[in-house]
Amino acid sequence: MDLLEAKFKIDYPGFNLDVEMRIPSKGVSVVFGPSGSGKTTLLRCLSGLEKPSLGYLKIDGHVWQDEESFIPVQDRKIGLVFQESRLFPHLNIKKNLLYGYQRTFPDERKLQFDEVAQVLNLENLLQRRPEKLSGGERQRVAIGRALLTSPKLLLMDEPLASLDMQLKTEIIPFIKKIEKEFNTPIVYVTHSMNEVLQLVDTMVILKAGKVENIGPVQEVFSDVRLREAIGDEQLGAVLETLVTEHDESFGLTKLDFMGQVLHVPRQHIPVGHSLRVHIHSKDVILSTLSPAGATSVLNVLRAKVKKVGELKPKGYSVDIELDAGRPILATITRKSLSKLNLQPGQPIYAHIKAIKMMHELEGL
Amino acid sequence: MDLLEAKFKIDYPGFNLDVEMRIPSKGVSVVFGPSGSGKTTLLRCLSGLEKPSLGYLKIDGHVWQDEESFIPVQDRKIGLVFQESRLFPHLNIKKNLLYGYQRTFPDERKLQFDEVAQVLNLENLLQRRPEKLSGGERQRVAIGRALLTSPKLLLMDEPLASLDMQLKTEIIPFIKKIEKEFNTPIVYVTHSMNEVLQLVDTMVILKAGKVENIGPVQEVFSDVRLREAIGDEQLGAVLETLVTEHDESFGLTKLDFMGQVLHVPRQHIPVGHSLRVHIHSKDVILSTLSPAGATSVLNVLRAKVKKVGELKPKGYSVDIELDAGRPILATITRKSLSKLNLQPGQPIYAHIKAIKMMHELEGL
Amino acid sequence: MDIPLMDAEPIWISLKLAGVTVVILLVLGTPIAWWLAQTRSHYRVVIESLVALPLVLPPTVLGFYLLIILGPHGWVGGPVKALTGSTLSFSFLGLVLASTLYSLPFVVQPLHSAFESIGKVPMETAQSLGASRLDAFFSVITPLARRGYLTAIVLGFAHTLGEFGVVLMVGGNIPGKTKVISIEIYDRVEVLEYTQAHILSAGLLIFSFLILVIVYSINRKLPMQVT
Amino acid sequence: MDIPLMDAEPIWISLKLAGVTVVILLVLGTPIAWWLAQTRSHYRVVIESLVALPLVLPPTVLGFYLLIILGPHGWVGGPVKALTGSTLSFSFLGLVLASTLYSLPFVVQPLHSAFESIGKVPMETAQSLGASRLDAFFSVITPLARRGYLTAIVLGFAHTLGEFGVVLMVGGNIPGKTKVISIEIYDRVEVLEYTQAHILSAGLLIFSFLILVIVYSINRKLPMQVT
Amino acid sequence: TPQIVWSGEAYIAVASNFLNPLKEIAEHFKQDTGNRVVLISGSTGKLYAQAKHGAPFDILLAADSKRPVLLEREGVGVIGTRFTYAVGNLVLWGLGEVHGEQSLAKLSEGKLAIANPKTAPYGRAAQQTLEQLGHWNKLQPNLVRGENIAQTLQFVATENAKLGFVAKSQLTDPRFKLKGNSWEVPADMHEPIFQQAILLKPGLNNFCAKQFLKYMNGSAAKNIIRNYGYHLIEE
Ligand SMILES: Nc1ncnc2c1ncn2[C@@H]1O[C@H](COP(=O)(O)OP(=O)(O)OP(=O)(O)O)[C@@H](O)[C@H]1O
Ligand SMILES: Nc1ncnc2c1ncn2[C@@H]1O[C@H](COP(=O)(O)OP(=O)(O)OP(=O)(O)O)[C@@H](O)[C@H]1O
Ligand SMILES: [Mg+2]
Ligand SMILES: [Mg+2]
Repeated sequence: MDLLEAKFKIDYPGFNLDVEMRIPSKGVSVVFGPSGSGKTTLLRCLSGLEKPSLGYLKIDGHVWQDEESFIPVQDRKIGLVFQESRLFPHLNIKKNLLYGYQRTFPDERKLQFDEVAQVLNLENLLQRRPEKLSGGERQRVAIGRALLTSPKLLLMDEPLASLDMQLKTEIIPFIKKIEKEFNTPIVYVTHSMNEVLQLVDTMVILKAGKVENIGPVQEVFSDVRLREAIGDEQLGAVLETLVTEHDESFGLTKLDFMGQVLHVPRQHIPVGHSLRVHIHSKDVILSTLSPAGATSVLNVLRAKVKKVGELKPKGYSVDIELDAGRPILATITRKSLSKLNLQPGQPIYAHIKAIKMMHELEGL
Repeated sequence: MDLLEAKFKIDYPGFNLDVEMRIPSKGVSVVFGPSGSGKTTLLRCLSGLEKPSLGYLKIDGHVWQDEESFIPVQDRKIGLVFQESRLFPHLNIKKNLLYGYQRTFPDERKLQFDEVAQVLNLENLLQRRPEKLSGGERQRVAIGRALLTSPKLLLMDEPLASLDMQLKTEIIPFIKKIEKEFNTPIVYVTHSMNEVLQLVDTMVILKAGKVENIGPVQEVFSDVRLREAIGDEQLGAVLETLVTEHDESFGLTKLDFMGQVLHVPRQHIPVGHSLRVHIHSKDVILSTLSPAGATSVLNVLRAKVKKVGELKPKGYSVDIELDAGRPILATITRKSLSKLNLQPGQPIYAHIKAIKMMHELEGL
Repeated sequence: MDIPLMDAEPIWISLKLAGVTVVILLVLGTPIAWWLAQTRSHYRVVIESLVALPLVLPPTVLGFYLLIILGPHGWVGGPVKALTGSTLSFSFLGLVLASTLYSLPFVVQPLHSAFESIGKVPMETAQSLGASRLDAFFSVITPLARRGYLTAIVLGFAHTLGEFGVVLMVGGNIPGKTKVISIEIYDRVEVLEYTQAHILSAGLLIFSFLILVIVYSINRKLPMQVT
Repeated sequence: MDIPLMDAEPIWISLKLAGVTVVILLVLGTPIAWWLAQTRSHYRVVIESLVALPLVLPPTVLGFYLLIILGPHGWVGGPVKALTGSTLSFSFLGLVLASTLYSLPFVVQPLHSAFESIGKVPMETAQSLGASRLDAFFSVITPLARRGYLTAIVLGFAHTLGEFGVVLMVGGNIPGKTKVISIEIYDRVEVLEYTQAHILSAGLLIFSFLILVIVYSINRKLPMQVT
Repeated sequence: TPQIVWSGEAYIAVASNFLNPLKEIAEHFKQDTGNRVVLISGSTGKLYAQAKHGAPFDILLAADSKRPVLLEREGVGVIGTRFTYAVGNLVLWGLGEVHGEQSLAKLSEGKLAIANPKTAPYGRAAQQTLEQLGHWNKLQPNLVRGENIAQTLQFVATENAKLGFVAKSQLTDPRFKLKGNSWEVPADMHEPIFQQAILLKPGLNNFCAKQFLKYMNGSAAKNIIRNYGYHLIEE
């Protein structure tokens, strides 16, 4: 039942959206894809702002839209953060924030004004007009305005694009909290790998108006076919781990990944919390030998070879798909490949040279 | 003479800009700072769109603005990319792009339409109206439109904020090329560390309307005082290196950093080109011993201790400023500190656990 | 020089007429203008053109046709008379009808262009925040169209105040009932009572000027407009 | 029924008058409206109010005052006569002047609100791309204010076409010179030549309707408006 | 509504040129009878159209005879109540010197204002006079037409026209002693300008209206009418 099923077909001159997708109607789903691939259009379809020639939308068993029926935007109880902030120029910030709030039944209001204003750092701006705000301030007001409608479905189109790191690290946990506490599914458009890794459960990858791939974030990041869509740099693995111990003397934190141990620089996360780590495929070195003491600083995972990628005529490297309980992608040189003589099913040690990004998944 | 000197004072209710700065009038200067710190306002002052109560601007010895004189916007020959795309709704994309181009004397035109349209991937959109573009497409048109004026000074306000990685990696080299080939100084606002590292020569750090720091990117990133402004994660070092060798068998590229050697995963950059690498302070481990064979996979730099940071009562870590020809910041645990007994001037080995980001500085 | 001992009735009737007409025009013009700004129907152009047509005829001639239509045997006046026993022509109600028709373009046109320049974004945004279209119209579109409303009210009011061709014809210039200030001034000029005409004109101008200054000053205080 | 053998002159004069007036009004109204939309001067409110005032007076009365001003001893007519030897009253030029004054609000008001709703962003953007303010005005502001210009032209043209109070007074109804179609129709009604009046009115209405339909259709073809 | 008109009050529609004398008459009428009349002025054409379309007028005092005749014929006017209450006198008037017919002959570039011959009786009379004198064609370029006799006068009063054919009643209006000089056009130069009155249907049962019509024929009224420069039919 916890399912969002959608099917939309739109024909613009020069662009066709033709999307069919089934994603969990919980957690954060990110819509990812190059500029002009139809992300905004898809969000508009989901919101009901766009009435496609062919459209179907069913959430948790309730049909929002099919050939016969169409729940209009204002009755969908969605929260929509547009790519541009779209504040109402005639209302001050406070009234902008309250616009949707006042149109929500009091017993459906889950968030309170003060909390939202505080988290988004808008408290000093409440009496100002939108025209007197900076770009990032406007964007935050737009986020707050949508959140204050206490939506059943939150659609966000690059909401944090023009915010600084500091604000992002304050707002992202808040969004995660909303998702968790109020069970609000979020469909989120972003180009930022950072945000993807911090927020996302499911990835929907769009390309030229079509769905290229849908899947849990852990699978998508080790899918060679998505090299282009996700970006060469980013592929590798996203691993969900558990903080098991802090080693103060070495300044290290020990993580448990499906029974195996990973070391990362000391994280300020309590033991027992989970941490999502991102490994780039180029930072994975393969070896048929178990790690010797000398290299113990490096992280090593036992895995199995799943598939050996094709050698490109001119390429220096080749992709190896591994299975370490979760999929991992390794990119090694031709030379290493010929030395190792890899076969599917063969056990192997994956030396992780560097863990690129780490993101806490559960609250402080 | 290659100097941009500016002094602006603006009083808004609730916000005061009070900036005085002298930066090189060549290369890329990034204006960095939290949302609402006055970046856009500063750019508007530089462009002449804002006429501050107190303003002074001198570029390469020419006064653009002081108490008596004021060169109006349209005569400053600037290229301005606004935070919002601000396309002209009544003109199609081609005419938008050509608006400034046609108002530039033919012999001052340095860029040609076709090249710009191609790099920005706008070729298929030329006949469309702005309203029918996606957010990222609009932003690209805005960039192109500003570039096509062949400006003497390019001011860009988060120009790549809503673009995907792929496009960014195509557009950034183009911007660099314009800066280099045509000697066009660029003042660039961004929140993206990525863009900073790829583009920037000089950093101007704003905070609440005042300049917190100005300096070459290599120095700024190792300045502990900027921890908050730049972001905890980012501090460490930015090193300019030279590609000296590719080691195909190990899939490594050798870099020369002021006579010392660094190894990074194989880069597709010709030997002789320079590469900027970014090291996070937490990835630097200090040791009084020279590297043993066992740890040869790690990069080690000889350095001197410059200053030992203060211990915070509850902190696990302490900042050590090093001098390896260029400043490097290391963050180590209290335990390590007490073991090492560091003194200013003392020689030390900095083990670089991971090089976070690498960016080519000179063309392919 | 003898100061004319005017009774205030024509002034009062004028103001009442202009006021009532503007209110009706706003109520009527708003949906028409909104429909014109929204629709993609092919009739749009036709309605748009029809709205402007009353302007083209000389007021007296328009009044003449209205007289026929509103009179006891007219399309409109006939049925009304049959139902209510009273005719529309030569009544205040008739004046209101006539002024409404004649001033319609002054209200519909500015509103139409205001609505059009607002575009569809604010409506979309309001709806996405849970506002019904009607709610959004009053909470977002109307305030954004403020300048258009101002133009509509000023043109509509001033024009109704100044108009007399239609009013004279349909209303019949009946003192205390349909004799408005513009006719009063006209009459004074007609019977060569220039002094009185000057005084009345000056009074009307000064009074209108003051009202306009107040209206525009208030408008100026309320800020708006954004990037 | 005898078809009136009309000479086409009054129609032609009307069209010429309306056309010339509208052109002058656009030329004159554009800077006024732009100034009103831009200035922060305290006089703004005063000018804004003054512009609307001609509407308030009954046309014939306005015409009467214009007759005084434009006459051989008037503020305007006097100097003109001294310079050129001819008076403004009873001339086509006089008609144009009078119509211009009377229709000024219909042009200034829509333009003013169009300019105001455009805001300062497009001008800033154009300037940042190297356009002078004048260049930017014509290449960016004017096209963006298209809808306002359309309203201004339609209201200004139609009103000048239909107006006859002022025109009659200032023009003196001279056939071939200042006799316009609206007076012609009015006269027919006055002398009970209803059939001819009907035909003329119908002709004027149909003609205007067609023009309007064409104008609006063209306008519709040109897209605009953006987020 | 028309029915509400109570006894002791009547609505009288009057051609603008006769409004001032009628005001005076009404004043006397009120003093003599205690009854009140409400005056509604306008151009004869307009008043005719309104009367025909249900205006609550009890009496029409037209500026010509054509419209009353029509109303009578169309059943809006009460048959047998029509009579000529005044005969208009045409004068040539100017602020400068006026030497009768010669002034017309000498008028070179100045304007000559007349009322619109098509719509106004005084205009037609002016045209007939000019034709009689043989100036009609010659003076075409000099002619400007007022919509009615009042506008014609305004053209001259504001010095936009040098001369104008106006009604004698306008010049002799005791309240506005207008400056300038005039030449009374001999009555044989044009058809007489009969201004006729008629009782209208709404006034059929209005005692006051009938009483007023009678009063118009009385000597008090006639004196006033004469004072304004009109002739009366008996003379
Ligand atoms: N017209 C104005 N009146 C009052 N305050 C203003 C006005 N314009 C901007 N501000 C304020 O000035 C501050 C700086 O604005 P600015 O747009 O320069 O910020 P910024 O650094 O560009 O931020 P961002 O990264 O969010 O775009 C903000 O706090 C903003 O609210
Ligand atoms: N009204 C329209 N008519 C024609 N084409 C349109 C229209 N609206 C959008 N498009 C095109 O549809 C494509 C998808 O647009 P969309 O806004 O969904 O892209 P996006 O994935 O959100 O891109 P971005 O990351 O740049 O915001 C774009 O190529 C755009 O040019
Ligand atoms: Mg988009
Ligand atoms: Mg900004």
